Amino acid sequence: MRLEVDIRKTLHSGARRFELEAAFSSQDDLTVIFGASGSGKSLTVQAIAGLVTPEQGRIAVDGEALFDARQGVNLPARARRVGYLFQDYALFPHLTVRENIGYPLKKGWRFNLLPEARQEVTEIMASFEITHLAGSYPAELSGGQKQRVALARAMIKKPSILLLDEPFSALDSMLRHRMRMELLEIRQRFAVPLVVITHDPADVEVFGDTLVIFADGRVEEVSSRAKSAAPEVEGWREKVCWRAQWKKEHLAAHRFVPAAGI
Amino acid sequence: MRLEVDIRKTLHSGARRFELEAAFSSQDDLTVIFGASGSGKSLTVQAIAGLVTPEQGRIAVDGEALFDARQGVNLPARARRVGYLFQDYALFPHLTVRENIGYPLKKGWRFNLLPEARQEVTEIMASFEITHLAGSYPAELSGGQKQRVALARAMIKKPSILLLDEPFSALDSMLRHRMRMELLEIRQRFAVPLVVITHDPADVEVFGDTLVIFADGRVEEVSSRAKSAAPEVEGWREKVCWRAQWKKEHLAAHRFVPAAGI
Amino acid sequence: ANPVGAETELLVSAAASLTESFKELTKAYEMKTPGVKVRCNFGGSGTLMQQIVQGAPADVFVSADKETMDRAEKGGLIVAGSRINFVGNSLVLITPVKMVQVAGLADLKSGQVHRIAMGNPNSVPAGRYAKAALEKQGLWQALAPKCVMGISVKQALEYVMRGEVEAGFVFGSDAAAAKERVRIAAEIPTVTPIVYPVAVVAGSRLQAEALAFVRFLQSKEAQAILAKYGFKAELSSLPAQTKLMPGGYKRP
Amino acid sequence: MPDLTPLWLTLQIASFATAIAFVFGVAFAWLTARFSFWGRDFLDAILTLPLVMPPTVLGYYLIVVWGRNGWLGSRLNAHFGISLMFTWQGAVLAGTVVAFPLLFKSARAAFEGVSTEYEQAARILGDTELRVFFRITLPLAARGLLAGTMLAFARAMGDFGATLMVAGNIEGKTQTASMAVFDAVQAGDYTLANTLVAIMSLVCVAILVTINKLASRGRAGR
Amino acid sequence: MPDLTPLWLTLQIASFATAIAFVFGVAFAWLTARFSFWGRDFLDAILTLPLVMPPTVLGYYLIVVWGRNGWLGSRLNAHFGISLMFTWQGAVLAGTVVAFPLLFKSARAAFEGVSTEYEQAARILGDTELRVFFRITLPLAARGLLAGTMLAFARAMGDFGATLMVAGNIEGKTQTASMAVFDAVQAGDYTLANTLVAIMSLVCVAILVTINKLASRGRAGR
Ligand SMILES: Nc1ncnc2c1ncn2[C@@H]1O[C@H](COP(=O)(O)OP(=O)(O)OP(=O)(O)O)[C@@H](O)[C@H]1O
Ligand SMILES: Nc1ncnc2c1ncn2[C@@H]1O[C@H](COP(=O)(O)OP(=O)(O)OP(=O)(O)O)[C@@H](O)[C@H]1O
Ligand SMILES: [Mg+2]
Ligand SMILES: [Mg+2]
Repeated sequence: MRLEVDIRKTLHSGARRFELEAAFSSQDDLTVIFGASGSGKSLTVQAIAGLVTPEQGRIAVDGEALFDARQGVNLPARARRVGYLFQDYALFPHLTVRENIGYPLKKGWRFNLLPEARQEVTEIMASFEITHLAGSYPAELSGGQKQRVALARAMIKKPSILLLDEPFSALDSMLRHRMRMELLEIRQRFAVPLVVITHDPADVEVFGDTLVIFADGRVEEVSSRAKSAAPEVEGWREKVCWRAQWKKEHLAAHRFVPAAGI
Repeated sequence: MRLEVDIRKTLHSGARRFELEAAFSSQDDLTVIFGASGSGKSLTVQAIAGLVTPEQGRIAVDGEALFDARQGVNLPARARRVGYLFQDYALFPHLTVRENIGYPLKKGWRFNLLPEARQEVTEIMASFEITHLAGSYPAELSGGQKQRVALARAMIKKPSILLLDEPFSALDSMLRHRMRMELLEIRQRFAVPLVVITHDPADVEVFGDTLVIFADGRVEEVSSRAKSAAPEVEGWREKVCWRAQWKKEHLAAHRFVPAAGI
Repeated sequence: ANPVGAETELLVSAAASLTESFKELTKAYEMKTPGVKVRCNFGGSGTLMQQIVQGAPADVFVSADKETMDRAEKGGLIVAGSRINFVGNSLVLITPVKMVQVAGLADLKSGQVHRIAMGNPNSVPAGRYAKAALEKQGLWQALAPKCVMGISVKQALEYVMRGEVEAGFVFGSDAAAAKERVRIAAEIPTVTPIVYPVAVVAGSRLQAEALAFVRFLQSKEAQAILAKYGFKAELSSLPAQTKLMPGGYKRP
Repeated sequence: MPDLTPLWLTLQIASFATAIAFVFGVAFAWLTARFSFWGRDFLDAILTLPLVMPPTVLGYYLIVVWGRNGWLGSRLNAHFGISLMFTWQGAVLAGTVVAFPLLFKSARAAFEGVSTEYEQAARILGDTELRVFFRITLPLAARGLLAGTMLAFARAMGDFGATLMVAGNIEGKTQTASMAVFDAVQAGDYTLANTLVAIMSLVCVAILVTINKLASRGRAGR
Repeated sequence: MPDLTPLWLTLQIASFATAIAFVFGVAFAWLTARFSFWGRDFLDAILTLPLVMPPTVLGYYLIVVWGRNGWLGSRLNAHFGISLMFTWQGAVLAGTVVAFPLLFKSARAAFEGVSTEYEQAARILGDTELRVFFRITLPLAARGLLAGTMLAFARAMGDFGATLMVAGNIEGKTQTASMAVFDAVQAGDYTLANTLVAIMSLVCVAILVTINKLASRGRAGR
């Protein structure tokens, strides 16, 4: 997959202004977006999903534009065939867990799911360990349970690209590990490229073939596993200290080497 | 502080039933609750805060009962003087960040905050790095920003006990670290005991003078830093494998030694 | 003109004050003329007239006052020559049973009378007659501030019955219907006689049947029934010849 | 036991009127709630106006427009040979107009209360706008819609002035319960009036309670 | 230019009536929305009943209760020497009764739409129930309350039957705009009727639009 993002958007809230100016591209099927709180990660991914319309720029997957301000292209969200895990889940409160997960599989106006769709729902519930929750409503779930239901719902339709906003933040480490493996397997089975926003170094480890680092509404840098041969740029660590510190602890010993930045 | 919890509650949701049977006590000012997703951590803390009424049992802080089914004691939430960070923040959507944080400080029916309260709000916003968000509404915040605002709101009134449900899950590691330090400092300055629910080993490290481990609605075990002299119980690791695994990675080398369980 | 067995349905739009008497009248008429069913549409005269203007499928129009019928005639809504006055009424001053101090119009100026109920002169015939009568006696200016204007004459009656006002103007027929609960203080002479005109509606397809009903209203039997309900005899005769030109109403 | 035909008729008329008002009310509510356009507040106020008019006056304007010689009514009559005057369809029309603002306003508030996030989620999951509306917006607004529908039904049932003007007060044909009560009060027959009012209230309470019960069963678990 | 006293009077009466209906409607709505008790649905339906009654009939019952010789009215008269009949206070009473169900139902739906989580949060932050209500529940239900208030205001303005019955139709004292319009229509003075209706509609639209504007400014940012 080739994901190209180059967008600008300004948000106003009272006197405050947030300017998003995100430009990066990724050749890999596993992309991790990483960065400080409030740096524009969720916004960028929402723009890819079609929930937020940028003012300028272009978003393309495999060369096909989902959004292009100059050419006037702006595919509606339903036509983009992306899966998206909302940071706050957005489970439908009036539907049970089973209905929530089966939602994208409902064809036409029929009331019930087709048997094969039912089967799929049952399977994904089993692999996410939420089978026993099938009949519960979102308000009756714990934080981690909600997150798993949302994850299942985002993935069940085999989207052409899967965008996950902090997919494991509410899970315990054991479950986190298992879900990661589950996700990787699904990714491989259906060849779905993943874009994961995370604060967890272990996610970077697993999903970060390409690592995009955000700061203050801009892409500070893009590193790629493939570029590991490139020389390390000095002085960079001090510049973005929080990231440096984190890197020191978790990444330095690994394969990541920062690219020249953007 | 001495926190005693011994409660029972059954929740129904369709055909599913969840039985909470939590009993533990903690002598320390730092208590960490830890356990699998859906094991009843949030419910227990909600019971301490007075949001959920158990069917049986007793909750006491420093020997004073907040809830006692047998004696018919059930203090209303506002009388318990606890601070509580909701797992999903529960920021008031009609108030700005400043108004949300200042909310608990509003006395009587006056419209504006007293100058000293204003000052407090300003200070806590600064230390949580959300000063620039003062005029924004919750819907205009990122996930991590919401979490910090909720944290500030829970802490500003110097409660007699502070209950935090995954307080740093939406924060990046740098900020997480800084908030932890901030919290510890506040705790020491005002001598507020903390009860923290977390999935993050680092939190256990910092806050876990007493570690309470939940599984399936029950307290599986309580370990205390003070008991570190006690001999390690064999066979226990295999029994609760996920915890074992996690422990192996993060705790074994440290001061924790499992107590005999409850 | 009708096939045997099929019922002809005649629709009579009648002023609300005729409600009880017409329920009995139509029953009597149906007994007399098999094959004809009479349905009544009761409402204020003004309402009925507006409905007819907008093409309501009424066959007979019975108004409670001359003015409304005049307007209908001017607008060509009724069959010329089918109009008669079939009954009359009296205007009475009534008071609650215990209120014996009021015996005539002159007493209304007394301080004991705070409120006087009547129909709204702008839209209710009984109110119009009362206002004219008071004007003629030179009392209107003095009494107007005390007047409570009802949406219908029945409302004025209601106020008196419940003792909310000290006096009221209603028709004799209204007072007769409530004779246990109100006291008739005086009959008031009106400037113009109170008459109920009736006519066949121009748009009706059943003009012959409608005219037959109008004729029935003149009959002894009908007059007896009306008298029973407190109406006053006041009959004008139908022209010998009435030219009927049935209109194009289709029955709903 | 008084004649119950008027009551039965009232229920039919009110049901039809509520159903029609529901469709239009919901449609306009959705438009004004989800789209921001010039003159939106103005449109909102205009659509509330039928409530401000005294029903009789409303009825007068209704027959001016829909009467056989009316602006639209004359065309209806010329092309299809039908007239709404003095028919129960006319009563339904009057009831609809009278009930509309209640449904519209309640529905608009209900739609505005539905978080757009859920609709966004449904779009991403592949729903067209129509499906989003029927599968997400409508069910999530159910509570407010229900309240509006109950108000509208009650109002349509109780309407008197507008219905009388359009449909007439013809016993056994267009006389609704309200008119029967009104007639009884006018005739000074208070026993009959009280009985009718009691029956009408009972039936109405029974219906409202039933709707409430059914609806809250459908909402179980939330 | 027709006499505008009735319009002015109508606005005053409708404002008072809406204010009173607001207080009671919100109180009952809160009770039924937040507490579950035996007969709640029944109470809900009963409180909706004034809407089902034809206004004139409602007016009749109001007189029976509040009239000078009425059940409550006689006591009022005996103890305080006041009577509501034929006063503008009486008109306010009628308007209140007529507007109440609209406010009650809308407010109940609005309160039920407010997530209890926010109320819980406020309680933990130290609020008494009263403060929770005024600082959290009420503002979060604002949209539905606003819709209900606008409906109630419009209804109180347009009421005719009930008001007329209680307040009489005393020119310059209790004659409201609705009555003036009704008179004009009944008298066949359509020019006057149209003028009055146009003025009334304009004023009403202006008020509704203004309320909407003010309210949405207060809601900015949400
Ligand atoms: N509707 C809005 N109006 C104004 N500003 C907004 C709005 N929504 C988001 N923002 C601002 O945009 C910035 C980026 O938000 P975003 O949600 O993308 O952050 P993020 O990188 O996902 O952070 P986090 O890790 O905390 O979730 C934040 O500073 C936020 O306050
Ligand atoms: N209203 C409810 N009705 C029925 N079951 C409920 C309800 N609320 C919570 N539960 C169940 O109670 C259990 C415990 O929930 P709780 O929120 O305490 O979990 P938790 O330990 O906090 O998990 P997490 O780490 O995922 O937040 C879960 O299995 C949940 O499904
Ligand atoms: Mg985010
Ligand atoms: Mg939890």
